[in-house]
Amino acid sequence: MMLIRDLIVQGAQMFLVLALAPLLTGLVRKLKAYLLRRQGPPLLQPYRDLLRLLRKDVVLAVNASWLFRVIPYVIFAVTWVAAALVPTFGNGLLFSWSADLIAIIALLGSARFALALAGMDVGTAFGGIGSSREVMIASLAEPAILITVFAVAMIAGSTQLSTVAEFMGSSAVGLRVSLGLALFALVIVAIAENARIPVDNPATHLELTMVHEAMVLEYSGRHLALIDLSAELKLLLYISLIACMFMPWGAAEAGAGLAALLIGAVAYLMKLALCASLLAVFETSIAKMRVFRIPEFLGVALMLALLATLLRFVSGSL
Amino acid sequence: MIQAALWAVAVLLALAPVAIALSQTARGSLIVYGASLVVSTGLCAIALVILLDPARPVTAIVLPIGLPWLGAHFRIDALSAFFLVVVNFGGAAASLYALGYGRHETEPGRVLPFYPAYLAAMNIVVLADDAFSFLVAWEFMSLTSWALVVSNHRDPENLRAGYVYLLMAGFGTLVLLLAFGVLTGGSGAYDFAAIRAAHETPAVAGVVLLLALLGAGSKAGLVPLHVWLPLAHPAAPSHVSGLMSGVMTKVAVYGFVRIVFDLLGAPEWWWSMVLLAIGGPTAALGVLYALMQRDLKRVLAYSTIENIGIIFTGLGLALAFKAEGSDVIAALAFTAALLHVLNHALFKSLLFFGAGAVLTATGERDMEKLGGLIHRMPQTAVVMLVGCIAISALPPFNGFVSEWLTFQAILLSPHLPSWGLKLIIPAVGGLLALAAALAAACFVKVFGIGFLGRPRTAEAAQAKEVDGFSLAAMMLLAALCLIGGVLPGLFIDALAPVANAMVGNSMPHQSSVPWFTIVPIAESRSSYDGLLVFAFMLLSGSIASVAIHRLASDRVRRAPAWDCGFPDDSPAIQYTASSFSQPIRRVFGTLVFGAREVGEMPPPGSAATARLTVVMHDLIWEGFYAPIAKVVGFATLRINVLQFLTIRRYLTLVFVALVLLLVVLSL
Amino acid sequence: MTIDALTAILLIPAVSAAVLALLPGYRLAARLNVTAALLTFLTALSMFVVEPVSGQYLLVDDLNKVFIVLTTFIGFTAGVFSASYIEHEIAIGRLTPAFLRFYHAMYQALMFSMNLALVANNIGLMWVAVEVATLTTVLMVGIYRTHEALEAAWKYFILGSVGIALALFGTILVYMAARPVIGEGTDAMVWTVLVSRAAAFDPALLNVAFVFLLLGYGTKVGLAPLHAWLPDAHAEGPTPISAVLSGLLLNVALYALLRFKMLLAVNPGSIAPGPLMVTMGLISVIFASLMLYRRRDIKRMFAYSSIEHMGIIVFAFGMGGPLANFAGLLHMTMHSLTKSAIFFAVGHIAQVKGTQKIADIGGLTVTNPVLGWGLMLGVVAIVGLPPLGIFMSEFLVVSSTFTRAPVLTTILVFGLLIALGGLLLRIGGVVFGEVRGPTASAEASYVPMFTHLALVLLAGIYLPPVLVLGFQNVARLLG
Amino acid sequence: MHGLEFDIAHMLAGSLVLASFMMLYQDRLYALLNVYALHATVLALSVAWQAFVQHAPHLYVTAAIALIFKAIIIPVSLHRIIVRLGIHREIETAVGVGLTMIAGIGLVALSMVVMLRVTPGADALAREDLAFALSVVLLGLLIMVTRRNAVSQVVGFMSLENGLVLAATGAKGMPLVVEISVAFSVLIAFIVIGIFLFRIRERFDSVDIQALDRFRGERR
Repeated sequence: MMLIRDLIVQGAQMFLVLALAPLLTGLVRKLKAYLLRRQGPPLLQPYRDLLRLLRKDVVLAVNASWLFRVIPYVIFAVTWVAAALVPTFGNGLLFSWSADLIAIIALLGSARFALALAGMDVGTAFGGIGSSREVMIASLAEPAILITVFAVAMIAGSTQLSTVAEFMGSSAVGLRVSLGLALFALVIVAIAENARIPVDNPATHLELTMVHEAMVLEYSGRHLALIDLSAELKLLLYISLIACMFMPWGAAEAGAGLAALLIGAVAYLMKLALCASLLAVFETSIAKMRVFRIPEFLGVALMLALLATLLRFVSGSL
Repeated sequence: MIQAALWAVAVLLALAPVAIALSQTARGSLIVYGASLVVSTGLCAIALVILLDPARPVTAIVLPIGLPWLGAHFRIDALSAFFLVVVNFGGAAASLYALGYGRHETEPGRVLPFYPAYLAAMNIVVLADDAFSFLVAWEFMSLTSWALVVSNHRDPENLRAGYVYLLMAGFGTLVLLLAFGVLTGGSGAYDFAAIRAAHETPAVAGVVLLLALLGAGSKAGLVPLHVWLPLAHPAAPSHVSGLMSGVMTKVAVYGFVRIVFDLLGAPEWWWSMVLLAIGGPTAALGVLYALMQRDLKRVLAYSTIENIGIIFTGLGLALAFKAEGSDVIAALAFTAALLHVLNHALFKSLLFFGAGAVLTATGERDMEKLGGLIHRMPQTAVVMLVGCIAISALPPFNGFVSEWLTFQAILLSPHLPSWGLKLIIPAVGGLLALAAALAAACFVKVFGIGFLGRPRTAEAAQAKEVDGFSLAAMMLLAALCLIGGVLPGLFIDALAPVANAMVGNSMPHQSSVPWFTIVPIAESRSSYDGLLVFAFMLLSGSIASVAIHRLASDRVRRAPAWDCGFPDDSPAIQYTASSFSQPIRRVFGTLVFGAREVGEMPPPGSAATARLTVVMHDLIWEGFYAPIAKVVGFATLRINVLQFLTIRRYLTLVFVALVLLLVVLSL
Repeated sequence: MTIDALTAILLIPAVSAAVLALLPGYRLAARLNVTAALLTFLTALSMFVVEPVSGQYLLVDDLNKVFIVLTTFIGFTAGVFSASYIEHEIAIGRLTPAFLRFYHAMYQALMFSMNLALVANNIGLMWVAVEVATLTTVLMVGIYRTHEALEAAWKYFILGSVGIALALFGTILVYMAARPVIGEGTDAMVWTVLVSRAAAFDPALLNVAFVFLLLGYGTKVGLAPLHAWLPDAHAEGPTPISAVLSGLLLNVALYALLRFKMLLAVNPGSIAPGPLMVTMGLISVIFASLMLYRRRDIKRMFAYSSIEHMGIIVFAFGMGGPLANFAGLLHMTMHSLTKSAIFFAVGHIAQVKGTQKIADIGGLTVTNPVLGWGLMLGVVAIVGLPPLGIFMSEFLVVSSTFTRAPVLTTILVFGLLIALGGLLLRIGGVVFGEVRGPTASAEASYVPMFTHLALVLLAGIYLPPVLVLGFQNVARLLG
Repeated sequence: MHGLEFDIAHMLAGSLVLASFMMLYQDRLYALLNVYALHATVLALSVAWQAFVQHAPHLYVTAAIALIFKAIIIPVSLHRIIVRLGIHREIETAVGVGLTMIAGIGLVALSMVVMLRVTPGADALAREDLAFALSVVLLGLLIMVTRRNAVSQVVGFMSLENGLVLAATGAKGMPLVVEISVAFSVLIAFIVIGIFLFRIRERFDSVDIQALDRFRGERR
């Protein structure tokens, strides 16, 4: 009985993230449009795009290898699994113990690995640009987020997300410098990882500064749909990650009743909305930076994360 | 048991002279490698039996050879059993691979005799139970591998590589010799049992630690003692490169563990400081160097340095916790290190074999002359891909597991008492994270430039898939990489006796945890389940594909690449290895390599081509080794005058010596 | 009187020297030479079976037994080598049969004098023997009559004579020290008597004596800064003689030093000879290792490596103690075998390539695999890589002395490393790499070379107990 | 032995040292050879005296050798050689005479100090003798290293060897003295012949670096 309930919760979680991801993107776009005094695309536009792409033929470059065709599914699968393991509305996910925070980050890493390869498969100039920049960004972003995780995990005494979330939810935490730094670092990394302004411009399709788009340039049809969907999933994942670590309020405890779950869900939606609007404001208020300023941008995150960890090491209380 | 093992080693040794004769014949390589394959497999089996059955008493034996009054002591305990497995599994894989690869050997007479001897030497190092046999085998290992490095002696570069290699090896051995000199304290008691029994004062033990770190580190390739490694490993035939990188560096790790964890007794906290302070930078620097290379095998060699750094970091953590008394966590860190030893042996051998396959298929090691091999060599491409993901420490493969365990150990370290450790461990953690990310970048480059895209040369375009033996060896290794990532619990449990013997405790028994999950230590609430993650990935992936192909379209049209509307047929427009790593070079290069980009623009109006040259320095070589060489060169030049003196001057020397001695007497 | 082994090993060379001086045909002479050497060797071996009795003038004990057997053995193998070596020299007309008669006679005379020096029970007799040995080698070094050869011989002659003079003075001093205790006459120069009574000698006199002996015989050992004659003599003389010089003569001089060291070891008041020997040993090691780097002549290079190894041996004996002494003896034996083997190889190589210039020799393993790999093996052995014997002795030297004298041992290790670097640097291009020089195959007798190398290899893995016991006794004697 | 004998022996030994100093002072080859003859004669005398004092007739042989061979044959033949080589007017020292003298005095002092540490267990004569002998030896070496010319270096060597003989004969009842002195004479004969044979005038010193380069194939 308990097991079934948990299974349902877990399943709900999986499909919830899948369903919410495009909406989130749509929301961000809409908000940005409003901030720019534009009408903007309808909120559900991302779903429409996905469906359209899914229905279209795939146009493959002549010398694309089998890897090129497999990768979209890999990326999607990996990202989805990762997203499904991040607590959203409730903590006690059935399978949350199967992968901790480090593993989730590593899963995203695998996705990025695959995407970078895809960028190089066809052997075009743009693909190479994208991949090489992507790995450069990742080589700074990954350490930053890992160290952030260290800081958080050392406070919470575990890298297990649900445990962390519970701990953060409990009143034992209080306000901590290291947590603040960690949050800041995590936000920066999230922006970089999701190819948002100022690191990358999700709206562009032909720019010498593009990174993500350059890699997926050769994709079309269902493959492109999958990749877009996984990108949206990734954004959702990061936001829920921040949410469950730094604003754990309202999330349902493990094995909580239906009401609690509903409260959690509502709380979760509100968190998403909040983060989305913050993101939109941020993106509209800042300009895209040159590719080689990005390292400095991420370096800040790295430093902050390291500082947080050091503080944690040096004095248990801060 | 041990008798059997020694007999097997003896067979390997006996094979060497036989090989001299066989190397002339056509079937020679087949026989030699076949025999080595059989013997290594047997040894591996023996070691596995011993490792998996901790109840079995430790077997030792003394042969009447070696030092006369001492004899040659041999012993197989858990530690040596584990490393025997590593050595001989690597040996077996390499032999299997060489069954096919060896046929392309131009001068088999320079490879075949040394190959089995090399395998035997590595085995003896692990089996040896007294200082003398240990060092003999240790240096014999260097010697045989050196012979293999210079097997292609026509290339002066290889000769230079061999020279640097043998010199560094000699340095390492002499330093270890000093270490044992301290340990035995001038008494003739060289057997490990006696050394174990004698307890050194902290100061002496510290000296031994540093000496051991120098000696074993120079063989393992710790920065800044690594310079020989990227020269020597690529120079050897690829199956030997695999052995050197994948296995011999591990034998060096064994030597370090044997001396520091086993012979030296209780550690001091500052030991771990030293190890961490070296291990972390080694990891980061190694992979940075790797990123800057364009020679496939050299990339792999440098990445070996990175992994050695990770391993030594693990060992350093283990020492820290052991010194502080929390041996449960020490066991975690130690197991992480050993697991990484095994994993790295697997995927590094795999990658070197792959590089060898590419070499046979195209005759090229320079990645910028490759490309598109995934079309010409599909199977090799698959296994290479597995290797690349595994070494990048990404799930669901084995590299991630050991990295994950190391991180868990780091996360459990805040309560360590000493401030030095409090400050250094997070930094090291950051360096490891950086190394992991850069490794991913590095191997995206390896696979992306080498196997994806379009062929950059005719050789790459005409490449052929390699023979069955080579493929079999590589697939075996690839499969193990996957298993190690999906069912890590099995491997961790197998390591328990080793950890028990070395740090006095072991990780919780993983098989008893449901769903093949692994937990670092009982208290911590972190866990990772490779199996489930893998299952989920397969599940969701297949769900997606099936659903899409069923419900949406599954049609495919082939068309020329779009490339933003600027398609160009010339493969030259593709990103090259160096251009791929250019952004990272921009970020780290100036600091680590003093890299500069010098651009020469033609004057306005002239049609000359503008050229961009990148200047990079190996700061360690230029700052550390070149000066030494210069000093020696200067000294030799100055002192060489003594060859050209006149007889009178020589007499003056004698005279002065005489007078001096007399003065000394009369004082 | 009956001829026992002791007198036999003196008589055989002496007689055959006389015969060879008269024998015309060089082939026959070469054979006779080899036979005589073999006979001497066998007689020496027989000493292990029936111990000859030491007399007033001749003496045999564990110490010199080791040396005698080694000397006669290498004398024999070197004879075999020289037989095939001179064949070629005759063929290319570098030597004439007339010279060869002289050569063979001198060879046996050298054997005689060295054996005499080893078995002499009288410090005066020993001194005479060493002098004779020196003079004979001087004549043989100059045998090619080339400018360089004469040059080398002359240098050797002058420096050697000075060494002899100093050694004699030391000998006289020892006698002076002994006389008050033992009384006038021959007894005061007889080893057995000296050693038994040395405790009562005047230490100050002994000290001065040892200084002179160290410098005198040290010149023969080739310790820096007394080494000057050694490289040129090795480089310019016929290769068999280079082998004998490096393999034997240095040992004989060393033997003399050891004898006197034993003398001082007995006497409590005298300064321990250790420090002096250690210092000179270290100087030699460092100096010779550095000299290796800029050598152009392959034989001269190995001559310097001999200096280095003599330094190591003297260091070991200087440090003293059972382990170090054992190591010293072992190292001496191993070095003799290895170095002579190397010279055998080098001799044939120089004949094949027609030059001794390192720059003109290359890729031997391609053109002459046996010679090339043989030389490589020899070098691997001489730089102290396992599993060959020298590694064992170096292992013992370093590991047994490090705790006693960390700094000195570190310097020694440093020297070893430099030497390794130097030899490998020079030899790499000779054995591997591009083929340089003529590619004719050598008509050589590889037996001596590989016999030596096989012995060295064996010793590195397994030392026969009888040898070990002998060495250990000697090590105890040396204190 | 009583006072007079002692004094005479002492005086002879001392005068040998004096002779060495005179040699050290000479810078003309001719003069050098003459002084060497004197040196050898003094040696012969002192050896003879020792023979008489020690009642050791065999020492007379040594004395005879010293007188005939060293004091007459060698100098004469060397005279011939240098005339033949046309270097008899050569004026040469590598180091200035004054400096050499000072060094010589220092050496004598050194040998005194070294020998006087010897406990007078041995009879006084031996001790003094040894001191003188040692100084003669050292002075001989000094001559060898301060002279450029081959012949004068040989002379130095011979004076050194005279010191040895002095010591040997001073060592009461030392066996083999005669043999040794003979052996040495042979040695010296070799050297002289060598000089004569190879026309060595400057060879001792002429092996300059270029020559070595050329000869030894050690050219850089």
